[in-house]
Amino acid sequence: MLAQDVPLAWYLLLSAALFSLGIVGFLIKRNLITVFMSIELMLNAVNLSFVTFAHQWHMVKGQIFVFFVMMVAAAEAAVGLAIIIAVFRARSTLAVDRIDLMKL
Amino acid sequence: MHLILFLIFAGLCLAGAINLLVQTHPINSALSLIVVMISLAVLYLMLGAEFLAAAQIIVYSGAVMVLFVFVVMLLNAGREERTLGSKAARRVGFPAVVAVMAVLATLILHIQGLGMTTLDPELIPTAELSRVLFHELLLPFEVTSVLLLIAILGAVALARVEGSTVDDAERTAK
Amino acid sequence: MSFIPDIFRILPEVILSVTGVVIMLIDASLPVRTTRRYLGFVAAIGTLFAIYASVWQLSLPEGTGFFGNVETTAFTVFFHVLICGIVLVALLLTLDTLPARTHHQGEFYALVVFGAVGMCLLTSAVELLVVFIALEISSISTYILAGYRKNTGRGPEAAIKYFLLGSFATAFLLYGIALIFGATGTTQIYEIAHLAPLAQSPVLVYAALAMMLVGILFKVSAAPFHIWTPDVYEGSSSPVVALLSTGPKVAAFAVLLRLVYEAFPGLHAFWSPLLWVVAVLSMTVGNLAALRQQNVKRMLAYSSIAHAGYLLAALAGPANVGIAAASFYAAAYAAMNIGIFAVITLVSGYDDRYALIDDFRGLIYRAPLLGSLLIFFLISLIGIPFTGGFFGKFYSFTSAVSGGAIALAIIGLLNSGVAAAYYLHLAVVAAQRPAAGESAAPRPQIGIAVGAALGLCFAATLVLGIVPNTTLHAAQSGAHTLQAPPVGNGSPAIVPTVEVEPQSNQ
Amino acid sequence: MNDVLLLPLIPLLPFIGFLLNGLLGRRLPKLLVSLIALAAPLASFVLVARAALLAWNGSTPLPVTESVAYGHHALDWISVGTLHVDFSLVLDQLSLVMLLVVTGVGFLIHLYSVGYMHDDPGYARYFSYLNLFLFFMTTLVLAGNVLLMFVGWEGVGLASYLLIGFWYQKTSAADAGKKAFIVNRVGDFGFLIGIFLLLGNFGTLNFRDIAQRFSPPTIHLFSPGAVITLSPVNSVPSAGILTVICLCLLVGATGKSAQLPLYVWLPDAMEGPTPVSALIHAATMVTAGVYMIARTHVLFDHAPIALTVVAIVGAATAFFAATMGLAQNDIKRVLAYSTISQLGYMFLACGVAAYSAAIFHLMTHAFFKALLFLAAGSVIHAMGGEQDMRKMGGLRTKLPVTFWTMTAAVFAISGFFPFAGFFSKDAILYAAFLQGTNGKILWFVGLVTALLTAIYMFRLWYMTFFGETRSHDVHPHEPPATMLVPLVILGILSVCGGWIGIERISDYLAPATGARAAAVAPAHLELLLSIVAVAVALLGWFIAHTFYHRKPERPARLAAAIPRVYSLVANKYYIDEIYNAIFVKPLLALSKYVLGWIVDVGILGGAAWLLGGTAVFSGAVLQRWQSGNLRSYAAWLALGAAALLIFALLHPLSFDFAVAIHRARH
Amino acid sequence: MNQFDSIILTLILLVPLAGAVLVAIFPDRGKPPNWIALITSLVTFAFTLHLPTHFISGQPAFQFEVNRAWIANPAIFYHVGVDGLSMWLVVLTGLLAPVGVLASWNVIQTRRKLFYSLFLVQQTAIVGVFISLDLMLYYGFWELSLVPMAILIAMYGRKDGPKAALKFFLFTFIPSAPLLVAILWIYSRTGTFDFTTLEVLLTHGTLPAGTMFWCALAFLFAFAVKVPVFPLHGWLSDTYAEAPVAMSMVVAGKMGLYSMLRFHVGLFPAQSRDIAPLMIALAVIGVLYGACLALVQRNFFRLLAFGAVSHFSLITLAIYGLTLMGWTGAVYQILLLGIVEGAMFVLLGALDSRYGTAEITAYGGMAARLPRTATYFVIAALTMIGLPLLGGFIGEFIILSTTFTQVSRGWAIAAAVSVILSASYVLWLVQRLFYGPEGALAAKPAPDLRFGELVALTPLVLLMFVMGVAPMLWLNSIQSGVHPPAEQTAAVTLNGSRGTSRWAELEESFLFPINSKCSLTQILRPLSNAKASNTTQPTPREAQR
Repeated sequence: MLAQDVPLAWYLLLSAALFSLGIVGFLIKRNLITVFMSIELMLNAVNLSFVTFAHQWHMVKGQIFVFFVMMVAAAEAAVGLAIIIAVFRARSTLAVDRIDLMKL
Repeated sequence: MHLILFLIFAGLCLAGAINLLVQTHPINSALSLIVVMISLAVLYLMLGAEFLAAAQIIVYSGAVMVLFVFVVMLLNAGREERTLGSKAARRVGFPAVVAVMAVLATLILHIQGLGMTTLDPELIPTAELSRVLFHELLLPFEVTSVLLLIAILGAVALARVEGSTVDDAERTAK
Repeated sequence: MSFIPDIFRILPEVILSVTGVVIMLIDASLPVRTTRRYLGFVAAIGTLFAIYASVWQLSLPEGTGFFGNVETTAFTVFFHVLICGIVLVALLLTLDTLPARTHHQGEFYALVVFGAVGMCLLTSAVELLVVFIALEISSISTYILAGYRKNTGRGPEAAIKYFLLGSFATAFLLYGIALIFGATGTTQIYEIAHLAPLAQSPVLVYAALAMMLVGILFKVSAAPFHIWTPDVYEGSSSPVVALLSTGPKVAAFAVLLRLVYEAFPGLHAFWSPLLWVVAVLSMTVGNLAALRQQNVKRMLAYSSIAHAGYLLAALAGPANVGIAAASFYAAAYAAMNIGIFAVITLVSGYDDRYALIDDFRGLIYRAPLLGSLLIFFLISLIGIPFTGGFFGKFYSFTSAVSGGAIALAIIGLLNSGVAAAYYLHLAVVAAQRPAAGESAAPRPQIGIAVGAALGLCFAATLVLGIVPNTTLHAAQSGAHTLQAPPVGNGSPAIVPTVEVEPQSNQ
Repeated sequence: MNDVLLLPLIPLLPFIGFLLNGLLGRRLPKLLVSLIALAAPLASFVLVARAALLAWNGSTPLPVTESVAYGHHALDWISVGTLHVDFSLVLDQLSLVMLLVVTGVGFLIHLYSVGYMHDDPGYARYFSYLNLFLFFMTTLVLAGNVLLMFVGWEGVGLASYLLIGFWYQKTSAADAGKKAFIVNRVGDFGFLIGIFLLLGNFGTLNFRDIAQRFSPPTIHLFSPGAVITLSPVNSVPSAGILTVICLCLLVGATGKSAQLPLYVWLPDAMEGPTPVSALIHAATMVTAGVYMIARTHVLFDHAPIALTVVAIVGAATAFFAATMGLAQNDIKRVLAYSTISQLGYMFLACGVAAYSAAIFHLMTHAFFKALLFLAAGSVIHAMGGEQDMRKMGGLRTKLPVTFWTMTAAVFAISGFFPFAGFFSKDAILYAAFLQGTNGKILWFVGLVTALLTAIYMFRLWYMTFFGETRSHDVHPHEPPATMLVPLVILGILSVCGGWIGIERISDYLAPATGARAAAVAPAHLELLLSIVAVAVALLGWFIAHTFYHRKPERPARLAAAIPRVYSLVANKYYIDEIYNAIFVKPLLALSKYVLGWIVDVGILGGAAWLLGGTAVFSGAVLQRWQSGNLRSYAAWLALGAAALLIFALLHPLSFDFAVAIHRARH
Repeated sequence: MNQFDSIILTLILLVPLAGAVLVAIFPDRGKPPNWIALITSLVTFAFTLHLPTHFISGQPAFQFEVNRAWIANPAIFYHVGVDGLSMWLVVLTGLLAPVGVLASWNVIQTRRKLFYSLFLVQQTAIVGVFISLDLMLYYGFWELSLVPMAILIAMYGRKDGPKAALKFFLFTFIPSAPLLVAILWIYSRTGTFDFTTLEVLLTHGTLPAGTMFWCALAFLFAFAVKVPVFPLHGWLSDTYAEAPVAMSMVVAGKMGLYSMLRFHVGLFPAQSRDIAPLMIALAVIGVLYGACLALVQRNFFRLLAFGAVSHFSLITLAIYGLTLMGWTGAVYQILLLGIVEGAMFVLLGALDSRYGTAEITAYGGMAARLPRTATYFVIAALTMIGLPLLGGFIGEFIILSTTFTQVSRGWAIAAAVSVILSASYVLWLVQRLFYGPEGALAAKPAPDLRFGELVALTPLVLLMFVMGVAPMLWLNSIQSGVHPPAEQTAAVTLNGSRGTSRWAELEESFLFPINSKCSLTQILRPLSNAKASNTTQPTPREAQR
């Protein structure tokens, strides 16, 4: 009754939307951790398009790429959170807008 | 069927993402991010990447997000304070985002020869995946170990408490 | 052709990784209180071996390894040697300047070495996946190093800014890779080079390149993606800045060259005007913003932005000339920049107690040798003849002019005139007689290792300024190994520069 | 080949004297200094005399050209492209007469100076300067080309600068020296332009070659200097050009010979030692202008307009200077103005093409004016440096020798028969009279001037030597012999110096200055004119007698009667002030305020500052970019990315291509 | 050409460098640096004297030439050589070096080591500028010469030294950016930096005229700032006022003027012909402007600066008259000014170092206290105002007369006014310093010229005399040097003499008409035609006769 299949473009559009939302998150979130989360969101968006293209080309490489991105994301998460902790220790705040000791 | 699934989970993704933005408490944001990831996992499955779907659940939702939540708890980060702001972010950033989105959308709509997904996609067997991973892409795989090693090193070096913390008064004075 | 074990293709990286692991093991096995300073020597020795190995790689026939993931060519060797040299000098620099009480000294050296692995791999990777991972390695290690001064508020701030913005840019890079994968179905540079022109939807290719450029230009801190640079440089300790203002930058430039000249030569009409604008922006923004800086490190941060611009000017030229000029400039820039940061490290101390320009007043009276070196490196940064900086600029703008971008050359050189203002201001201040009542900063002590570092930088800058032949020749032979775009997009005036062998004139 | 006259030695000997005294003078004993100083001019005088004799007995026919030579070929001074100048020296009748005067009078004044400057600390310096002057003066006279003459020309200016400012601690003296040099420079500027014009039109600077241009080309022979004529004109340039050239030269002459309008430096020049005034500012240097005109008479002869101008300048100067001389009280200044006016006579003579008369007057004037200065010098010497005539008086008995010699000089300058001045002045007036109606006017002016001359000279005479002594604190006494001998000799010369007569002189000078226009006048006319002249002189004497001897109070009354006129005259018509207000002050103001402040600091400096300012300002603006806020940074990054993406999308190759394919598909 | 001839220039180039290194490695206490510097500079001077003694006069080609590959690519050669144009400038540089050392003998008390080593490096750079025949090599030395200068001004200058140093550096460094671009462009089109090759290529070459125009302009701009020509002189007075005298005597003038003659007029005959009217106008303006400002300066170094502007502008006028004689006079005048300015700076520096002020008003009546200083100064002053039999007259006369007879009477007359002005400011300076009643400073006891200063000054003063009496010693070889550019200028003129007509208008605009039956322009009309025909072909042949 209804078309069974979905154009891949929709997936891509979805990933683009998620990516943009990630950027927006970076722009509007006031907490270091949430800002970092929005970066993760962007990475996920990219992953989605990878998978989509992998499906499009019937190529494993795309999926493996996603796999690597996940690993990198994990590593980044570890380091990033460590840095955030260090910042919190030094400045005892997580507010992005307060992290502006250095300017001009 | 497929279409419905897609719509549901795409909607979940977007909803989660938007929720991530509007929530002021980090915990809520984190949870909504988890929602996004899980629904992404479903979408992966629909695109015939079952291994990735699993990995997504395990690595992301399982490990990374837990880490996030853990840190949030550790630093018991409260609600965001909306006092200070950045004009540039609003005046420059949002137009930029809109532009990026618009450009991406247009070019996606102009991609030639994008196929369709069918409900019964020929799944790429994980064996095949692992063959490529450990044969052609062996080097990246090995190199990743260095990456993880660095991550560990850095995490240790940065997160561990150090001795005296000099107050920034006279630093900032300079 | 005889079979070559793939391991040889990544020998320097292997050596460096092993060194890093060894350092970690020793570090772990050493008792808590003992100094970790000697690990630095271990690291330095490892780097030396890496340099040797990469030079040795010249004896290998050029080609790829690991199923077309990495390659060894004159190009990669050039950058390997350059990066390892940078790391070596940076290590020597840290050996004396890193305070003994620094925690995690062992990890520090390990991180530097692992970072070196990333950078080296970055230059030799011909598979975007490897590029991505290598980029992450070098970035993450530098993120951490930037935040290493945890006790000050600025270290972590620099780290977090660098980290978040860096990941942000990386996301763009990644998206770009995704798009190119979508356009061509591959992420291997050579395949991209072949398939990109045949892509069904070229718009995808263009967008992909644009996205990737965002990531790369961020790493080379070119305007308008430079904005993180001053804060990070100010926040991190000077020896680290010496490293991260040169190492990752150079590696990123190598990637940039690879991308534009090897992967997307067909898009010359797209990226060359793009990079033209970026170059002009970087020079102008960097130099003008540096004019009013009081903090020396911030000033040099801006100046490094400007130098990125000078380097990008080289890409306005035809392929061979451009690549050679860019490579040479990278070398010259690295030499003088590390040198000057070494001086600054000694003068302003690990924790930047004396980082303001006024703190340099009368330096040449306080420490004649150091002062003279400072002035020398500044002169080289200005681009006065018979220093590396001059020939760097000279080749870069020669390439631009022979590419027909005369306006770019003029803008660039006028910029170097503006730059002269602040460089010279610092030099003049250093040459001034210190005011009577003023309590000048303490007299800096030059240790052996730092002395060696300074000596190396000085020698390198001078040699590049007086007998640039060998380096230039290396850069040119490297340039040949990158696939050049079909002739005709440059101006017909490529006549003189490249094809001449150094012996041809004697 | 006739025997060598050793012309180069004539200048060189004084130069050697200059070097010796200048370098070693401070260490040498005074006697030796005097010997060197005297030997130099004496030796060159002897050489000149010898040359004169050789020329007289015809063993060496004039003109003789000798050049500073190395081996056998003359040394070039400058030889660039088309410009060739050598050191050739020419001795002809004109230069011979001039040399006799210069070296002769020069020697006497040296002699006089030995006594006059005896106690001065700068004794050696003084004599070295004096010798230097002689060197340049003789060079000027002997020069065979214009440029070499210019050398002497500037050189004597230098010497006079040094000697006027000899007592440099006196600000007035230093100022006077500077003024003299700069005013002369104004003249030299004209001279220089004249030289350029000569070079451009004749292609050579040799007097002889220039002269040959005007003579028929049959006897046309090239001198080494003139092989190449750069300018295409091989004929005589047009009268217009000649006029311009002559006017330029005239500017130079007025500067050096203190004629209107450039005479202002000469009165101030009296700040120098009196013998200097006598030698440089009366006898020799100031006559250089006359000499130059006579030397280049060929040009003037072909430029009647210029000649007229010369005559007018001369007459005007003579008259004005004389009037100014009337009201001066400084004895030397009176003499200075009389010098100017006498020089005016000479110019007048040149202006009526009576060059020989001019030279004749030059000679006699050299005698009596030098004498007047020296006598005045001995008076001043006697009065202990007092120069104001109102404080003198009754010196007749105390300084007999001075008095009598002075008397001779006064009579000579006033033109009494048979004193020297009579003949020369008479010749000039006569020559002027013959020049048609204009000439009559000139003659009348000259006559009036003669009257005035007589008046102020006798005024000086009376005020100085007659009446009762007005200052009793000083005890005047005759100067030493070294000063008296020159007085006497010059006295004799100024009595009988004129007896040679104009005819002989002009006949002798004819080859050098051109034959004088034969006087087509009845014989009695000349006699008549001379009687008139003498009568005028007598009238002048009478007036002076009545005013300054019989009724000394009358001048004051007269002055009170016509205060305006008197103050005008007494203040020299305010010429100095006017020049100051017209030239000096505006120039300085312009330089300081307009050029210095507005242009240099304001506009140019401002422009540079503006450039730098904009750079720094834009730098400040760009710094604001670094707000330090992470989110703003991200925003900028996003913007950059958006820009790149848009560029990628809008790039013609990408989008249109895509569209094209799209169409192809459907 | 024997062996020594082939290395002599290299020696002249390297000996000071070696001396610099030697100074640098010696300890910095006592006088050793002074002595090493003095000996080095004297040795160098001795070497430079080898040039004129072995110079083959009347031969237009370059001599003592060395041409070795230096950098493979771009093909930069170590190509050095001198002709009559540059030889004497090299000798002059050699002569001024010991003078500079002696002048700063007692003035520089601290950090002698750095001072003298930089001083010697500076000398190398200047010599390099004069002898380089490879554009890049030349540019290298040109830039290099800025640095020691700037540092020395900053470190050893008077109180505002740093500011002046910055100003000097920026003023002279920024214009060299277009210069480099122009050089690069030429290289990208011709593939060579070699002067002798480019001379031919650019003169008869087929490069696009438009770009050539811009290149020529870039060259000219850089040189004009360095001279400095009228509107660009902003840096000079500050530099003179602040710099140590040893630097001031070499900073301005000769490098820029030489470069103009060799690299602007020499490489771009057509373009320089086109721009000549403008340059002539600027030069004359500069002559008068500088003289006027010199009149009203209070600081004698600044006075000297504006005087220098005036004199250098006169030389510029001669250069852009584009006549052989003018160039000869120009080079001669460059030499002489080098000597005179040197002497002036030594003397004024001596005053400044003794009494600690450069304010003219503070002085007065010094002649009694310092007779030697006064004597030397007066001689130098008289040379400066161009008194005959002193060197200054020759150059001035040649320049002015050539300009008058062959280029433009109007501008020549205007320029000749400087004869009056220069006399005014120089003599006024002399008077205010040395004559009149003793000023406040005269009371302060100070020694007259020391032995070293006398040793430095006497040769200069003697040279002033010799150059005034026997100029042919120099002029012959100089004339043989100015030929090459002349030939090309002539060649270009034959193609189409653009310049002359402009000159005609120019002087029409300048010559003042006299309201009488004979207006001056009418009078001089025949002359102007004659002049036109002269300017168009100053061929070497005609000049050699």
